Amino acid sequence: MITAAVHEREHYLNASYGIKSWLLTKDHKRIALLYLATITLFFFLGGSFATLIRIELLTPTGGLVSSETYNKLFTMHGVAMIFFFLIPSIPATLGNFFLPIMIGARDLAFPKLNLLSWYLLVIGGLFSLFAMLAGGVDTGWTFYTPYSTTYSNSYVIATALGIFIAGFSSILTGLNFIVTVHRMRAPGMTWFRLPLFVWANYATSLIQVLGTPVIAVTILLLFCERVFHIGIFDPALGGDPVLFQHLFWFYSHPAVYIMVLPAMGVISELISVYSRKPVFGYKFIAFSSVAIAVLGFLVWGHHLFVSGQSLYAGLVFSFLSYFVAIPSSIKVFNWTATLYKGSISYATPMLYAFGFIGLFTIGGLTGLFVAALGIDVHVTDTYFVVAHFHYIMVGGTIMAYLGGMHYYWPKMTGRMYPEAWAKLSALVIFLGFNLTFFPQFLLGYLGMPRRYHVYPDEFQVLHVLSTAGASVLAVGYLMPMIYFVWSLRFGQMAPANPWGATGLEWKTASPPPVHNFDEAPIVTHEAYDYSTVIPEVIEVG
Amino acid sequence: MTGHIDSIKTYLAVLLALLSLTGLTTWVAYQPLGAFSVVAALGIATVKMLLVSLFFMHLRHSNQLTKLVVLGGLMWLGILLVLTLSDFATRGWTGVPGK
Amino acid sequence: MADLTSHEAQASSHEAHAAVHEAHAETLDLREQFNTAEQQKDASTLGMWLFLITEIMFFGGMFACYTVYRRTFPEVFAVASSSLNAVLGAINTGVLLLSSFTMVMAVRAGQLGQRNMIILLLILTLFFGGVFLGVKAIEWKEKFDEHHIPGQAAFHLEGLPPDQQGHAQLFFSLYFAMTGLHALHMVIGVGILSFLIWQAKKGTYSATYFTPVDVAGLYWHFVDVIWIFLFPLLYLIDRHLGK
Amino acid sequence: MGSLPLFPEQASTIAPEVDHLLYFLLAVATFFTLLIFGAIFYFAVRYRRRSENELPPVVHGGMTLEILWTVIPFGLTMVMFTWGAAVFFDESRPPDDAMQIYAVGKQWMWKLEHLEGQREINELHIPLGRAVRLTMTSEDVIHSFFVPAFRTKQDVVPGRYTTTWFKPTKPGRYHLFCAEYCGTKHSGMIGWVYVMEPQDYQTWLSGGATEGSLAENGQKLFTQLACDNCHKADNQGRCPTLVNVFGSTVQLTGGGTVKADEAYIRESILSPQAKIVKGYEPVMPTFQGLVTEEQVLQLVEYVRSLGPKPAAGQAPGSQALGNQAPGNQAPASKAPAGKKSAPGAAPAKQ
Repeated sequence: MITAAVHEREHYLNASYGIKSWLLTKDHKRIALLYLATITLFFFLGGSFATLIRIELLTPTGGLVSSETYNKLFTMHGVAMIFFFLIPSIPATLGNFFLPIMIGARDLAFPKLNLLSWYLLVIGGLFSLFAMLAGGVDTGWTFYTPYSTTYSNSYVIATALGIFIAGFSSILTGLNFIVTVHRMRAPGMTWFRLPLFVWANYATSLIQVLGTPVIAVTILLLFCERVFHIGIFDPALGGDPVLFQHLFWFYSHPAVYIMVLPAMGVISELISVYSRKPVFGYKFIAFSSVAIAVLGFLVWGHHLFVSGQSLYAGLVFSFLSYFVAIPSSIKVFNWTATLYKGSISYATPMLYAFGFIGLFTIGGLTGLFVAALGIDVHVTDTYFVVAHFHYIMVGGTIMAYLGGMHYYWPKMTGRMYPEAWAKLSALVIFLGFNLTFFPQFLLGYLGMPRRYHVYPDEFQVLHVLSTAGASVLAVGYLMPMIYFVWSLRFGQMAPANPWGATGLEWKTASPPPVHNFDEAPIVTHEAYDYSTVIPEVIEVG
Repeated sequence: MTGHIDSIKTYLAVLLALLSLTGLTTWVAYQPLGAFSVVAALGIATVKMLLVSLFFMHLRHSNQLTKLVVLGGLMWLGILLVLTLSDFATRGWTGVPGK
Repeated sequence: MADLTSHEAQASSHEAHAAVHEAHAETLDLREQFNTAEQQKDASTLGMWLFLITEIMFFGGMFACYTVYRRTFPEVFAVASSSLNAVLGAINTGVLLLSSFTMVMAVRAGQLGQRNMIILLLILTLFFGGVFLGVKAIEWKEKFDEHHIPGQAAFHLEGLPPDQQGHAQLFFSLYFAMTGLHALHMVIGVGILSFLIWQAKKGTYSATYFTPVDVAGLYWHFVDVIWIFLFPLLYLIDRHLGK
Repeated sequence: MGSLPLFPEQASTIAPEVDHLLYFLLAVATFFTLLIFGAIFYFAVRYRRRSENELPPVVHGGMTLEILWTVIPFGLTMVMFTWGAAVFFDESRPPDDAMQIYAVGKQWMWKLEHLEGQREINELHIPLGRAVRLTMTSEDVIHSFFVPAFRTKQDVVPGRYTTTWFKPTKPGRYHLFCAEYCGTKHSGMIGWVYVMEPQDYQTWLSGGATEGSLAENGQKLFTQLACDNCHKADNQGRCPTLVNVFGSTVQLTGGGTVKADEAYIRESILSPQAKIVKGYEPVMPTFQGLVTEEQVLQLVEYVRSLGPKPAAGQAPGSQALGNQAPGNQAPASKAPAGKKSAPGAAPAKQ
């Protein structure tokens, strides 16, 4: 992979070679790269489904694919993107790689479990892939009963099983992180010296551990109902399909925070490094991560305002939903305030961070719309919701993920990426994203329902705009893929600390040695104390 | 934890208590207590759970963090049950079917 | 939080990694990512407790279904519950409690470094676990014979009119899902116990290292706790209405 | 391609309420978006890095600021919650004088039934200015009844009834969508709602050939299924009389009570043993599998027609309606006024 100069220093990439050294590795850094390869595959798989969806929607009459195929496309887009890309994205790659290094540990607390988690994701992914290749699944990623249990004639069982297995990957990763943060911190690394990325991943892990088992058992019940017709959610036996929705969203709403909290952690790092200032309101950002994780569990019923849920439950869930808006807004304000009087660099990761704040702000503010009962009745299950959650999950999570990938690429691979191309890609993605999804807000308020294969003519112009944006976006996503691979061979060698950053991960070499540090670190400073770092950077040049 | 080694007597006493409570809960179920029957059943089960976790699982001697983890888990179970019931228990209050 | 911080800072504020690590490099039991045996044990214990929390939520999903449906169909649940064999259920509860007792005694033997006692008590635990599963199998067999299997056309529960057979199926769906998953956990537990016995025979465990026994004990007791709730919730609903 | 609408039509009393809330939210959202974007842009330019080794001053977080940007957004969100909840209450509670229509969703069509006996598929004709209350159920999977121009949406769930209502304020033809994914031809489960001038609606009503009103059909079915053998009008049967039951509070064996609404009548037909009326034996057989959802609705409507005569509008039969509709038109057509429109537009006349 990396040019093997004969007298190169030993690091985690060249310490051993061969397929076996990767597939049986217990090194969290190598496992992170295994995850990276896996989720990249699923990202492009999900992305190609999205491309087909957008091309199909160019015309209102549904000429490209049949309605069955279309339904399978959006289902598999959702399944691939949510369960096999977004949920593992930042925690399992950047988190896996950097969380132990950031706290000064040699590895996670349970390295074998970590490897097992990856295998579980792969096995789950294979089940889902099998379902996709064998004929697909058409229930929507939400698997609402009784359609999924009784009426769908597609590969529901294989897909459900895949998600069930992948769920354990998520649970075990979360468990591993929590124990690691509690038990493996280096001397002097107190809770309030932890980088905010660690706080964010810690909060994420809480959700993974507390939420994921519920979706697991729900999917298991769905599985039993489909196979044995035992009817836990079957209205014919007196069961209640809305109960399924409760259990499903008990996990799936917090799952949104599994996707976006680590993204927020990345942004906290980026904003600080590239304005060379400690994060404004460190404790507020740290605690708001935990607050989001906790409050995120109290709001799931806002997906059910028109489902037949009682009116009073709707009131409770709407009320609680607004509480989760507060910690999110605290974060945005604190990031913005961090820029004040900073020394702001326009490096690529910072451009992604700006993009994140902008898009997350729009996504978050439109969240206030859909949490308002009166408006949600109109916009739920329309493109308004589709646009809203893509602003959070794509505009938020993927922007941060790419920002983080650029930021950490030199550390992970020892190579710099080409700066000009990277800046261009950030710009293309930002513009493409907005062109794709902003028209969908308008479509949604106009009443365009989601998951529609054919649609009334008057929606076409906005759909065409959205598709145009999607093609720009696709180019934007392919660019980093290409130049990252290119940089592995041709990129400049990266110094240990190319950005003048403060974390322990920048005190060790690029790429890090097998046990992360040549010398065990002892922490003596707060996070983000740039006065200790900047002179060194200047020497490095 | 290694430091605390409970006596066999303690464990035996706990076992006896657990077995008697099992008998009690079975007996109570046949008594005409009406709605109180569920309360009794769950109350006894909770006491048994406490006995098992405090003694057999050494929660008595565990550190604060472990206790916090257990409390947190139970709290989350509570969230799941209570908020789910907030729907099912208030259905029909408006007198409009489905609201 | 402040409380935790001080406690854990202490847990990790041992001497610098490398030195300590080298000192322990000879000890087989200490994995390379840890500095001290205490840190390793703490991590394992915390990991197991966290895992048990996920198990609470896992069963919690089914408890939520149970709560909702019992609220909706209280009479049907009472009738269906009365069709279960409460005596066998109570006996099984006792068996499981006994197994918990032998398990905790095994852990105690570990604390005291009594290697042979560990093996003996683990085998006893395994035995009681097997008895529990056997009794469970007998109960399930009865259900098959009585046509109390949900999802089958032949399903019929005596004492209920036709329009409530569906609701009764809901009860039995939950019964099989809950006891089935509980039994699956027992089976996994039996596997773990067998592994521990094998390891104990090899002499792996001593007074300084018996974490696997300890942690497996937590798991076993937890499975016991689940059953402590399943027993009254499934077997003992409004028995007084029955006869 | 052609037209490019950017805002949906407002064609019900609720629509302007929802839109006003939207304007408020848009104003707040725009303000904060501009604030954040502006601040980022300004800071990014003003404090751009001028030399590689510059070290900016440390700015410590300020408690005042933190409190400020916690409390202000919180206050705003509480306004949003309260306002949203108020609109939701209006969306959820049909006025008493609403005209009853039944809807059944199935893969992949909407079946709508008027009290007068007209049955429509994927089309709904309604008069201008009358509140319409839809009682809905599904024969298979979950669907959702969505009319964007009315800003109403309600899932239609198998095995139970859900309700939605709207009061059209503008004649025209509006999209009816299924908004909950329901399978292969989900996007084909669409139709039109025609809002007609009351006279035109009367003409339409009398135009279609019907086989009697919904209640009459229910009565026929009631006889066919031999329900009348036991449920006798004079309360002499083995089962309780159904006269004046609808809307009343029923005493149950075992002490409880239940309000006799559509859901209760439906349950009593399909699962008669679930709630036994006090003083009666559980002798009624279930009709599960013997009657379709549509037939259940006919029976429900028949029982409703036996109930106490409602103040206005709910009286079955087109005569009553014919007398009323013109009278109602005047106040209703200029009634986008909002929340209290329901009682205001309901001059209780017979």
